[in-house]
Amino acid sequence: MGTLQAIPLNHYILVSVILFSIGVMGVLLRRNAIIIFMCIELMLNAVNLLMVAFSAHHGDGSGQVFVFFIMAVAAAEVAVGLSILIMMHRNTNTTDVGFLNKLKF
Amino acid sequence: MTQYVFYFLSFLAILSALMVVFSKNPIHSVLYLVLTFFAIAGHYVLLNAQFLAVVHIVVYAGAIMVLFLYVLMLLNLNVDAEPVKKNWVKFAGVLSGGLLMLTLVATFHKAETMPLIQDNPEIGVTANLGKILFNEFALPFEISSVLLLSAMIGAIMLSKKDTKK
Amino acid sequence: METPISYVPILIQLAVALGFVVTTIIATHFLGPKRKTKKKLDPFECGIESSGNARVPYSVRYFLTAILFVLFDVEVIFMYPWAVNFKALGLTGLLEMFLFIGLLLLGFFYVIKKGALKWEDNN
Amino acid sequence: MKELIWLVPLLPLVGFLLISLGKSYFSKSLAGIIASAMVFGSFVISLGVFFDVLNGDGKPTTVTLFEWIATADFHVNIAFLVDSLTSIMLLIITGVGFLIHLYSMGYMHDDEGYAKFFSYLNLFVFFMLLLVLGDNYLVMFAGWEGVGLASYLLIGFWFKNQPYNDAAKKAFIVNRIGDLGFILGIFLIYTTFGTIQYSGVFSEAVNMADQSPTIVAITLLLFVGAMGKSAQIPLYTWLPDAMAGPTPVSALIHAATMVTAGVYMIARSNILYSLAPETLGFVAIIGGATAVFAATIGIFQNDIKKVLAYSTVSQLGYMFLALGVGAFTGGVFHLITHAFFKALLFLGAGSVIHAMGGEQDIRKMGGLKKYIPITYMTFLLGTLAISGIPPFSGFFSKDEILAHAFNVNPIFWVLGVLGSMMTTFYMFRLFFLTFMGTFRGTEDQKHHLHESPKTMTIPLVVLSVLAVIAGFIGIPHVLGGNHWLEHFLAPVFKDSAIHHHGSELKVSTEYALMGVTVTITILMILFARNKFVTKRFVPADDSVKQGFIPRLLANKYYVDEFYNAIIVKPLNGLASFSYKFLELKGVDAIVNGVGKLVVFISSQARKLQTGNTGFYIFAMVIGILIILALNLFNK
Amino acid sequence: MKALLLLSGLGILGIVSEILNFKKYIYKLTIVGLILTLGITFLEWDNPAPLQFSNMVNFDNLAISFIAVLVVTAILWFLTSAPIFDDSEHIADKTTLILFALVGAVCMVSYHNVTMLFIGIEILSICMYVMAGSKKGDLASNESSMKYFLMGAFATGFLLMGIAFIYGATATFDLAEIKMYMENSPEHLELVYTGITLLVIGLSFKISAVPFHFWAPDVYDGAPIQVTSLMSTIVKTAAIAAFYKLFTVSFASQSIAWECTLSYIAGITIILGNLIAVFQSSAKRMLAYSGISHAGYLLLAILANNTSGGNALVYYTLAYSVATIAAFAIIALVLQAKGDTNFSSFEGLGKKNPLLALATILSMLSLAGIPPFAGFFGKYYLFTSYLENHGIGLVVVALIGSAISIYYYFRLIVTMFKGESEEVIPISGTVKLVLILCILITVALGIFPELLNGGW
Repeated sequence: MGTLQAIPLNHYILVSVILFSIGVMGVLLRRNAIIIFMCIELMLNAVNLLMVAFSAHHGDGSGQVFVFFIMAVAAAEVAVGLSILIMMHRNTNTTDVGFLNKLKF
Repeated sequence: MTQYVFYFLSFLAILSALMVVFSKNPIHSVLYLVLTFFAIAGHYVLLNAQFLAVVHIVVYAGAIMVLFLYVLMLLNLNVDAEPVKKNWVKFAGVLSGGLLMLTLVATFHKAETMPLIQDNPEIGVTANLGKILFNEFALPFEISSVLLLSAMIGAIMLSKKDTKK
Repeated sequence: METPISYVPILIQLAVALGFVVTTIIATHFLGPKRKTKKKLDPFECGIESSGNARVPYSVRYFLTAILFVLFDVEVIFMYPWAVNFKALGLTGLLEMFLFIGLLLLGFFYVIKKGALKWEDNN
Repeated sequence: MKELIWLVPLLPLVGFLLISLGKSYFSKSLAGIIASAMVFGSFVISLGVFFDVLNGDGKPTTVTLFEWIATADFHVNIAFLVDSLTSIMLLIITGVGFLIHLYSMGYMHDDEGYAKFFSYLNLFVFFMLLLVLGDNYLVMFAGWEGVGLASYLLIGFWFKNQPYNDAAKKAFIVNRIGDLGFILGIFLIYTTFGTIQYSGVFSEAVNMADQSPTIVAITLLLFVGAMGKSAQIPLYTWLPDAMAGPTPVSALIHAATMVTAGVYMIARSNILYSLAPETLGFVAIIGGATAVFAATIGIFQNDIKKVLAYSTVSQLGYMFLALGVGAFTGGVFHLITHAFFKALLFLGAGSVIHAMGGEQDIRKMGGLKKYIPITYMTFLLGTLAISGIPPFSGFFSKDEILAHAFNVNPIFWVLGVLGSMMTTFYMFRLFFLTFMGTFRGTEDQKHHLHESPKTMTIPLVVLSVLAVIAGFIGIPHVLGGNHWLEHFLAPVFKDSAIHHHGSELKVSTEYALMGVTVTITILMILFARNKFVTKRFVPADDSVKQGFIPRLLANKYYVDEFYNAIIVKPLNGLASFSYKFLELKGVDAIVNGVGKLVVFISSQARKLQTGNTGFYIFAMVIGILIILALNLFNK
Repeated sequence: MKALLLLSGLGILGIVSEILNFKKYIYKLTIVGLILTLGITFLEWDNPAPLQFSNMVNFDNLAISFIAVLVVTAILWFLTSAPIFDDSEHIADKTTLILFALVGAVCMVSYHNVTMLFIGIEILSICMYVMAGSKKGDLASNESSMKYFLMGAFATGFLLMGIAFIYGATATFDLAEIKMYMENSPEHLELVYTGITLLVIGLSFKISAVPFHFWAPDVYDGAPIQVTSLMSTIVKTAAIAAFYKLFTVSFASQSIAWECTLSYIAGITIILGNLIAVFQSSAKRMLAYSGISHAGYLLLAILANNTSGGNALVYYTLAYSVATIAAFAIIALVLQAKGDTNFSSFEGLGKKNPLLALATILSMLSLAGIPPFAGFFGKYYLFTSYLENHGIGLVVVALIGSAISIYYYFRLIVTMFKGESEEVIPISGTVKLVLILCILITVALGIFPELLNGGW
């Protein structure tokens, strides 16, 4: 794999960190719950990328298996999260998290 | 040649990720996110994780994103109903996101660049993954079925309207 | 030995497919006659004036189906790695998979029992 | 008897459980009887224990009940340490405790909380016994907290009205401040000596370098605890308020036993203290200051219980003064005598209040002598005892303290004398205003006047006898006695005696000191008599208080003038100053201020919880950034 | 191991009961099953071969005792929380979800591989997200569920990032191997440090430590009260146990990387939690904040970085859980009777419901750490284990914190004896039983702390 050596691991770390930060930024910027979910998914994907890069670096498969589990968990989280969203939308008719401010202090 | 592919994919991923965050219309966000996923899948291929690449496409682009679209339509959110945040909030958000990136990156800039040696490119192959998954990771595998079950129950319990009593 | 290079044929095929689609679309766009009038662009609803947003809200049932699809989809994904080394894993692998599938089947029955897949009842 | 020692605390506990569980089944009187019987039982046992110790060699014996905590390198047993000091404390707690139980049966007779009151009393006695019996600091702390809790319950006993609740809460909070110091001290002890068992700690401490800073720190922290419990400056403010509780409670908890816990604790750890002269000096100063300061306040009080409360504070100051000048025996001695006569005075006051139908203002009393003769006699004896007229008990204990004080530093002696002088004054002022002259109350009060029932008068008589004779256990050598108490307690204080190097006073000096104190005392009595009996002076209402000096000057003798010029004016000034300013604005304000501050900060801090998810996540990210940045710069 | 299987089995039984229509018995069946599990768990004490499933899980005595704590809490909880199971439609769902949550918790206290930790956390969290929203019509419940989910998923991202970095450095997920790597001079220090820091962040969120505590008060407040009691007992126990395992097993040798950060977090958590609790007017919310401060105390055990810290944790979590269960059961009763959980609703309880009053007093005293009750020794062990190799500074902070806490705990007690209340709150037999059990445990642990501290 001579060609691959040309890409240092740090580049992968860099890319995934950037993606992760963009995800965080999105969570901070948007108020629509669905978009926030998506940004969280983005964060998870950045982690996945990092995991795969490391696993390739170490030549150790367990990293990729872990990514596998992350995907399963992501699916489960999305399922539950979206149903919570639906329930909230059914009661309040909005998906704006700014609307959630009854509980405070 | 792979360098260029790598840089192109990275560029694509980051750009579309930014678009996810900044596009007004949720539908567009979803589509950009799908694009990001494809780019990441490309990275997987580069890293010899072909199986993961496929799974990634199937699960994320194929299932999760479809689900998102469903919800968007279900709740009729194609028009952007989201109230815009105040500018200073936006600024603060961007700023702290950037800072986070900087701090995370800063922790590595001291690190000498580690060349990505792939002493064993076979690991990405489905067969090998399967061996690991079903030997070492047998217990997590079974437990994850519990996870999926509870997700299933939860989803039904929350999103299904109760039968009128 | 799989390497990115061995994916080139796939890429080529992809390119061909996409290219074909794109070209046809563009071609029709240019070749077809264009006489646009207001009436023509209206969506045809049995002659009634169209009103409101084209996208009407779906019912929750579709959503439930979608969710369940996602979950079962992930479960199916878990089967590929098992299937490819079915022999190597042998009995233990088989049992593990049976347990897994069993649980999922249980979930499936549960879903049916809960009526999450019923379409006709309207609640 | 020693093997039965575990019964001593157990009995009151049983009593507490019995009454609190079976409240609804017992008749009122039965509850009282059970409670008193329990305490009496433990009194009998303690008596036996006492004689064991008396006849045994000076060696302390430890009775281990069961292992309490045992981590890998740390053991605490529920074990009781029996030595002379403990046995004496046991006698006081159970003895006085029993008398007060007896008294309460009369005093609380028509209170609907009768049974509950007795269950609390028993609970208190249990914890107090635990405190003095424990053979390590943790058990002591458990008892320490327990008595705090019990007194909290008893002060707020009539929880119907708010001020009582506030008083209770105040008492509790102020005590917490002290306890904070105490437990910190215990932790420090643990980290220093690796154990918290008295024997271990003390044996370790003896070979420790003289006046090492750690010891000083430990002793100071422990003393902070003592300040809280024993109401020393600046943590004394809760005690006067605690008078909100029923009078027997004031007698038992806030005069005889609980408030002396601090004294006991320091006497117990005397070795540590004698290793830290700095702390001893500090203790002496605080003690002396409290003695004088509280006395000055006492002069101006018109509530019979308040007067006694302040006098308690000042007497406690005496005890700490004694400890501070290294006269540990003296401190304990005064603790004993004080327990007797102060309990007597409080119960007497209670009997007066009982007779007056709840009236506590001495300006509305007077001439009670002929209505309640027994109370009158006993109260007189108590007053004589507290003001240190020979041969009453107060005289001997005070004298010993003063002698040692003079020996260490005459200033302390002056403080002491000043204090005792004022004590005499306000005590007799109280006495005369209450019993002499003519009745100043309303008519129906006058009809209501009656001597209290037997259950109340008998304890009074017994206590008065004790108050008279208790002094004889410590007749100093100069008066031809052989200080029995000193020999009895010697084994406890022997190690610190080595460190306590002071030349014996010359006999002549000692006589001189006695002479001076006694004369001054008698002069003060005469002055008070002259002022409040002959002149029939009655303090006016608070509104016109300032105006009374001119009126007094109008018809005066030369002596009066002299006294006024020399004593009354400055005292009034000092008293009103220390009461109005220090009391109300100063210390009190600080104590309340802390509480207010906490509440205020809380009311602001909760605004962080805006309820807005966006803000939450934002705050989280900020936190993450800070943590990452810290981590980055740490490397 | 058996505990894990049994609990999963019970959960599956719940699903079966839904399918085969015997779900009205599932509640009783569950309680029986849990008691059985408890017994079986004790049989596994001194497990000869704790490492199982190719070192995925490690059922050593610490894990066993944590499982015991969890199961005991679960039993008490089930006995007190009959009300949320009385709607016929969701009884099986809720039971199953909670049992699965327990499965997740057991994974979290017994994992020997980060994968198990991650999956355990996720199972627990997902079940909790759903349970928080289980009162579907109620806006507060929705809000709490939504907030919990959003922030929880967000925090999971950081947790995963941390795991990824650790994996990047060590190329393994096995705790023992990570430990080995950490001990002999790791070469990728920057990866290790960042990873550890991110893990601190992710786990601090799970135990609701400042500044990642924001979700806790709102979620606790909005969720149905029984769920709140579940969150503040089982979830906290599992999270802190997971935290402890990871950091004192794997990262002990790299303590410089996390000690400072964690000490600050602990200190701030204790002070802030107690401070804000002072001003609360609702008992439910007050307990939420006090729960935050307790998370701060628990962190001391991790900072102690020794085995006695683990023992202290077991003791403290048990004492805390029992007291909290009792407190929430009482609040639930008051809520049922008076319609809200404000302090004012507790007035006159002292005279009308002596049992409730006694239970409240004891649990409050225990939570406040007043001897001779269980809570005192919990704190005591925590502090001593911390002092074994640290200065007194943080302990002073903790003591000041608990001095503050006295204020609001006693406020509740005092309120109970103030004022008059007209009606007597009816208590069901089982709740009575639980309250008495809690009282007994609290007192017994206080008088014989040795019961638990066998030392393993």
